[in-house]
Amino acid sequence: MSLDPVVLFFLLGVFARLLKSDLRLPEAMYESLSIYLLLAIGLKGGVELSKHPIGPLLPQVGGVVLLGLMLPLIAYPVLRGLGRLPKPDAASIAAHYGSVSMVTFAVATAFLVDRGVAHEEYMPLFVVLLEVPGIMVGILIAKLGAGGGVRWGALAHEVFLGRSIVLLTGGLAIGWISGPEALAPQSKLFFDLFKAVLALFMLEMGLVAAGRIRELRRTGAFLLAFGTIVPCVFAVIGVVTGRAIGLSPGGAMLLGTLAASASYIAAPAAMRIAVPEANPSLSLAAALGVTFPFNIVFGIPMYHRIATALVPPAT
Amino acid sequence: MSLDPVVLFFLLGVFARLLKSDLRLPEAMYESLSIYLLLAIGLKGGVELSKHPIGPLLPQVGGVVLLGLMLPLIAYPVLRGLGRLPKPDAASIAAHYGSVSMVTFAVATAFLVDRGVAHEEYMPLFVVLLEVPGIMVGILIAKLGAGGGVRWGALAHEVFLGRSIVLLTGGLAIGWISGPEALAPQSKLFFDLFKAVLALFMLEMGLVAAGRIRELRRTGAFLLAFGTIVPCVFAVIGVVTGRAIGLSPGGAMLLGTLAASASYIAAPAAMRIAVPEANPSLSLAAALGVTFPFNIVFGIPMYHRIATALVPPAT
Amino acid sequence: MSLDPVVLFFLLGVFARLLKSDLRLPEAMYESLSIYLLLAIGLKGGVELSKHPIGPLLPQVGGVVLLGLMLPLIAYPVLRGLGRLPKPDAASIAAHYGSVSMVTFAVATAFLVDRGVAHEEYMPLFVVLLEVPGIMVGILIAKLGAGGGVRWGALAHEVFLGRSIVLLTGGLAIGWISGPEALAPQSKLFFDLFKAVLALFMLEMGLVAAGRIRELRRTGAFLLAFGTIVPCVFAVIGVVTGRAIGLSPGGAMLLGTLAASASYIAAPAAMRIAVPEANPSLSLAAALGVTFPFNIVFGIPMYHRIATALVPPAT
Amino acid sequence: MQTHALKLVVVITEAALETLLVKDILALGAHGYTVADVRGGGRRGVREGTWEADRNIRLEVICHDTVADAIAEHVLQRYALNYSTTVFVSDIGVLRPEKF
Amino acid sequence: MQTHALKLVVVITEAALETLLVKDILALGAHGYTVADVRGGGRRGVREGTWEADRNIRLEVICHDTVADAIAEHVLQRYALNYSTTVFVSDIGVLRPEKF
Amino acid sequence: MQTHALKLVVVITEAALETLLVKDILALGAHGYTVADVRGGGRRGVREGTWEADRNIRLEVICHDTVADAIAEHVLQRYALNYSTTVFVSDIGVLRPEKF
Ligand SMILES: Nc1ncnc2c1ncn2[C@@H]1O[C@H](COP(=O)(O)O)[C@@H](O)[C@H]1O
Ligand SMILES: Nc1ncnc2c1ncn2[C@@H]1O[C@H](COP(=O)(O)O)[C@@H](O)[C@H]1O
Ligand SMILES: Nc1ncnc2c1ncn2[C@@H]1O[C@H](COP(=O)(O)O)[C@@H](O)[C@H]1O
Ligand code: NA
Ligand code: NA
Ligand code: NA
Repeated sequence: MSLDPVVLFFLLGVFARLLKSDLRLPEAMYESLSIYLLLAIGLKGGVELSKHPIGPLLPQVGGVVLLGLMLPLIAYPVLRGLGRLPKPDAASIAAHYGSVSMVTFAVATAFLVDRGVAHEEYMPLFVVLLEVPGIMVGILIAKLGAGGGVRWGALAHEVFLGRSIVLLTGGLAIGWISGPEALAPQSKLFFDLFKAVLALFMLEMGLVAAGRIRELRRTGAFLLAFGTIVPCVFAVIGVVTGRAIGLSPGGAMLLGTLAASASYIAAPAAMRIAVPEANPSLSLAAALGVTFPFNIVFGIPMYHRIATALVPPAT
Repeated sequence: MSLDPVVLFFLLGVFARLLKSDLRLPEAMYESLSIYLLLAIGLKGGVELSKHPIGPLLPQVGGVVLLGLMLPLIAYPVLRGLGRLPKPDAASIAAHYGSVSMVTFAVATAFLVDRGVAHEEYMPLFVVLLEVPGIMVGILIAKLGAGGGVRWGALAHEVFLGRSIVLLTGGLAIGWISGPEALAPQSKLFFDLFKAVLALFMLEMGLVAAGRIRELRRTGAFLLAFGTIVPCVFAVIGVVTGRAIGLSPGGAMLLGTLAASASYIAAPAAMRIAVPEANPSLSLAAALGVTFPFNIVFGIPMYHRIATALVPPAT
Repeated sequence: MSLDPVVLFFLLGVFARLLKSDLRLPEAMYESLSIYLLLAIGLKGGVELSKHPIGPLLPQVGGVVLLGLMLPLIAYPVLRGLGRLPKPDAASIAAHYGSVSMVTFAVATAFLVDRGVAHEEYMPLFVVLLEVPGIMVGILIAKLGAGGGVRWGALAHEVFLGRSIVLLTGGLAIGWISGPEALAPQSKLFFDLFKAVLALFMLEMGLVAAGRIRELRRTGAFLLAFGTIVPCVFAVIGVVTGRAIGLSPGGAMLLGTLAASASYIAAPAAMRIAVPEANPSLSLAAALGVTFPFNIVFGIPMYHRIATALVPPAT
Repeated sequence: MQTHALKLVVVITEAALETLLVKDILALGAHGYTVADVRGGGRRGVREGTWEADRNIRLEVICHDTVADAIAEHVLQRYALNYSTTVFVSDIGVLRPEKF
Repeated sequence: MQTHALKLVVVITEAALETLLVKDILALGAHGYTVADVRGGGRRGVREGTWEADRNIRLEVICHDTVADAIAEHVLQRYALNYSTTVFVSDIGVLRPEKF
Repeated sequence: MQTHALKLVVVITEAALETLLVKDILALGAHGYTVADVRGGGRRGVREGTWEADRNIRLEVICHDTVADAIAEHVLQRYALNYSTTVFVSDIGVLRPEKF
C-alpha cells in the first residue's frame, strides 16, 4: 500500500503528537486553511454544476437527502443496544456519523483524480446535502428521547448558518453563478493549490486526531469497533444509493465515502449547543480518533474496490 | 449586470453577516491578507515604474497630490452645511473621503484587466500619493476648527509610517529597484494569486461592512445620500483630473475610482488618534457601509462609462 | 552589489522597525510562514534524496555531524577568552552558532539558483544534521561548566522533537517516501511559491532583527565583532569540510553558509529551558541582530567566492 | 482617590457558549463585558485551544453585587452541569459607578 | 506567606491607544505592564475584534496606591470622554514589592 | 449569595515555561489552570509577542491559601531569577469550593 503524501502529512501530525513534540499549528492557520478548503470545494462543485441543467439532478438530490436522513436512524439503535450508551450520547454520535467529513471527501476525490477515475464533478453539492440532515435527525432523536421540546427555529439557524455550510453553499453559489470562465483568475489559488493546502491541513488533523486517542483508552473497545465497522456498512449503503440514483462508479465511491465519514466540524458545534448532556469527548474520539484515520488510510481504497464491484461503469 | 466573482464573495460576506451566521475570519487572516494585498499592489506598481523614466511623471504626481488636497476641502462644507455634523465629525469624514480605498482600487483594476482595457500600470504610485494628503488636510481642518495646536511631527509620523503606507511604498520601492526579471520568482505569489486573495479579502470586507449597516439606521439618511452622491461627484473630478494630466481612459477611470473611494484602514487609524472627538462609527458607516459596497457594485462600471465618455483614447 | 528582492524585503522590515512604524505581522502569520518554509525545505530535500542511493551519502553524513560538533567547541573559548562572557552565556552563544539558520540557508540556495550554480539538491538533509549537534554540545558545555547533572532524556526530547526539527525531518521523510511524481500536485504550493513566501518571511525577520539592535548598544563591540568575524571563519571551515566530503563548489558554499549561520529558532528555545542562567538577549542580539543580516547581505556572496576559489568544480 | 466598590465576575468556559452567555449576562442586568480567548485545564480535562471544539473563553463582567450573584448562579445552574465551567467573583473598585 | 499589598489597575480600551497608554503609565510611575487582546461590549457599543478598528486591549498594571490613583485618573480624564474605556482597580498581594 | 474565599494566583512569564509551569502547579495541588497569551514589559525589558522568543503567558490558578503560597514561592524560587516573571495573588470567592 503506497500512501499518498496527503496521508503522510496526517501521519506526521499523529507521530509528532504521540511523541509529544511541541509542534502546534496556530489556531488562525487551522481556521484559515479550513475556510479555504470549504470555499474551494464549493467553488469547484459550483463551476461543475453550472455546466449541467439542474432539472435532471433533482431525483439524485432527493436520493442523497434520504440517505442522510436514514444513516443516523441506523446508527442510533446500534449505539443504544450494543454500545449501551446513554440516549444523548447515542443521539450525538449518530448525528456525527449521519453528517459528513469534508476533508475525507477531499482526500477521496484526490484519490480518484490521481488514478484518473471519472466521477460526477458536482459531487460537492452532495456534501452540502449530506451535511445537514444527519445532524437534524440526531437532534430530533435526542430531543424526543428527552421528552423536551425542540426550538426548531434556533436550531435550523444554528445548523444552516453554521460556518461550514455557509462557506460550502456560498462557494457552490459563486461557482454556479460565475461559471468556469469568470472563475479562471481564481483557479490558481482555489484549484491548483488545493491538494497542497489539503496536505497542510492534514498535518493539523493528525495533531488533533492523535490528541483524541487517549480518550479512546477510557471509552473502551466499543467505540473502536463502532468507528471502523459502521463506516464500512455505511459505505456500502452509500455506494448502493449511488448506483440507485445513477452515479458512475467514481461518484458512487465518493457517495459511499461521504456516508462512511463522520463530521467533526459542523456536528460537534451543533450538538454541543443542542444536546449539551452529550459528552463531546465520546463523539470526537470516535469520529476523529478512529473513523477519520481509518477512512483515510484503509477506507478510501476499500470503498473504491466496493464501488468498482457494485456499480456498472457509465456507458 | 453580471457580477464579478470578487463582488460575489463580498455579497456572500454581507449575507452571512446579515443572516447572523457564525462565520468569522480569524483576525490574523484578515491582517495577513491585507499585508499581502498592500505589498502586491506596491510591487506591481513598482515593477511598472521601473520601466518608465521618472521625469515625465512628475507633473502627473503634482496633479494627483493636488487632487488629494482638494477633495476633503470639498467634502467638509457639505458635511457641515447639509449634514449639520459637528466639526470633528465633518473633518474626520472629509479625511476618509479624501483618502482612498486600496481594495476598491484593486477591484477596479481587475475590472479593467478582465475587459482588456489598457491603463497606466504604475497607477499604484497614485494610490500612495492619494492616501496621505486627504488625511493630513482632514486633520488640519479639525485642528484649526478646534483652535488647538497640531503636533505635526507626531502626526506625520503616524500618517506616513502607518502600516498601509509603509507596505505600499515598500512594495513600490522593492518593485522599482528590482525590476521585472529579479521579481519573476515572486510573481507566482504576488501577481498570479492576486485576484483570488482579493476575493477572500472581499469575503471579510462583506462581513465587516454588513456589521456597519446597523449604525446607518441610527445616523439616518444623510450619510446614505452623502456616501453615494459624493463618490459620483468625486469620480468625475478624478476622471477630469486624469484627463488633465494626460492619462488614458483606463487610467482616468482608475483615478476617478480612487477619488470616489473612501479609506477604511489608514484614515480611521490616523483620525482615531488625531481627532478623538470624532465618532468613528459615523465615518466607518459611511465609508464601509455605504460607499465601499456602492463603488464595488455600481460605481466601478459607472466610472468606467464616465471615463470612456470624457477622456479621448490614447493615440 | 545588486540586492535580491528577498534581501530588500528584509531591509524594508528593518527600516519600518527603526523608523518606529506600527507595521507588525500577526504572530500566527509568522508561525504559519515558518511552518511552510520548514516543510518546503524538507520536502525539497527529501524528493532529491529519493533520487540517490543512501549508502554513498553516509560518509558525508558523518563529516557534517562532525562539523556540527566541532563548531561550538571553537566558539566557546573565544567567547570566554576574548569576550570575557560568563560560562552560561558563552555556552549558549556557542550553541546558537553551532546550530544553523534555516532562512539563511534558503536565501543562499535562492542565490545559487538565480545564478544557475549547481549544488547537491539533498542539502536540506545537512540542515537537519547540523541543527542538533551544535545545540547538544552547547548544553553539554554549560552543564559541565556548572558542575550540575544533565537530564539527557528530557534534553534530547526537547531538542529532537522541537518544532523545527520535526517539520524539517517530517518534510524530508515525506519527500523521500513519496518521490517526485507523487509530490507533483504539492509542488505548486511548496516549491513554486517558495521564494515569495521566503520574501514575506524576510520582512518579518527584518522587523524582529531590527528590534534586537538596541540590545547591541548595551552589549558593546565584542558581539558585533564576534557576529561578523566568526561566521567568516566558520564559512571557511564549512567550505573546506564540503570539499573534504566531496561536495561540488555550490554544495560546499551552502555547507559554508550553514556553518556561518546562527540559529534563532531551535537554539533559543532549547537553551532557554536547558541553560536558564544564560541571558537570551545576548545570543539573539548576536545571531539575529548581527550575523543574520551580515550573512544575508555580505556573507552569502562572499562565501560563494570562497567556495569557488577553494573547491574544484565537479567533473 | 474615592473608588466605588463593585464586583468582578469571571466565567471561564467553552468557546461555543460565547453568544449565549453574552445574551444571558446582559439580560441579567450587566451593561458590558469583556472576552478573551484562553486555554486551560480542570476537572473536565485539558482544553488546549488548538481548534474550535477545544477553545475556552474568559468572560469578565463588572457589575453590582446583586447582578453578580445572579450571573454566577445562572451560569452555574444553566451550564456547569454539561460544560467545562469555572466562575469566580472578586471585589474591585471603579471611579465611575454609574457606568456599570 | 507574607505578601505585600499593592494595587492592580486594569484598563480595557481601544487597541489604537496601546502605545500611548504604555507611555503614559510608565511616565506615571509604573514599572511594568501586561497587555492582552480582547473583545467586548459596553456603553459605546460592541467591539468584536474582527478587524483593527474594532479590537480592544486589556492593560494590567501592578503598582502602588498612589500610582494606581494617578493612572486611573489620568486614563479617565484623558481618554474616557472620546474612547471606549473601562478602568477598575483591585487589591492584590505580591511577594517581591521592590519589583513594582 | 454565599461564596467561599479562595485565592487567585496569577503568573505572568515567558511562553517557553508554559509546559513546565502547568506540570509544577498541578503537582503542587492545584486542580486547574487557565492560560492566555499576552505581551508586556517590566524589569527585564519589553516582550512584544511578535515571535516565539518574545511572547508572555498569563497563567491563572484558583486554589486554596496553602496551595497559593506553595505556587507563588515555587515559581519565584525556581524561575524568577532567570526568567521574566511576575506573580501576584488576590482574594476571590467561588460558589463550588469542592471544585478547586
Ligand atoms: N483551579 C482553576 N484555576 C484556574 N482556572 C481553572 C481552574 N479550574 C478550571 N479552570 C478553567 O476552567 C475551565 C473549565 O474547568 P473544568 O470545568 O473544571 O474543566 C478549564 O478548562 C480552565 O480553563
Ligand atoms: N461592565 C463591564 N464589564 C466588563 N467589561 C466592560 C464592561 N463595560 C465595558 N467593558 C469593556 O470596556 C470596553 C469599553 O467600554 P464602554 O466604553 O462602556 O463601551 C468594552 O468594549 C468592554 O470590553
Ligand atoms: N508592574 C507590572 N504590572 C503588570 N505586569 C507586569 C509588571 N511588571 C512586569 N509585568 C509583566 O511581567 C513580565 C515579566 O516582568 P519582568 O520580569 O519584570 O520583566 C513582563 O513582561 C510583563 O508582562
Ligand atoms: Na456519514
Ligand atoms: Na477618495
Ligand atoms: Na552555524
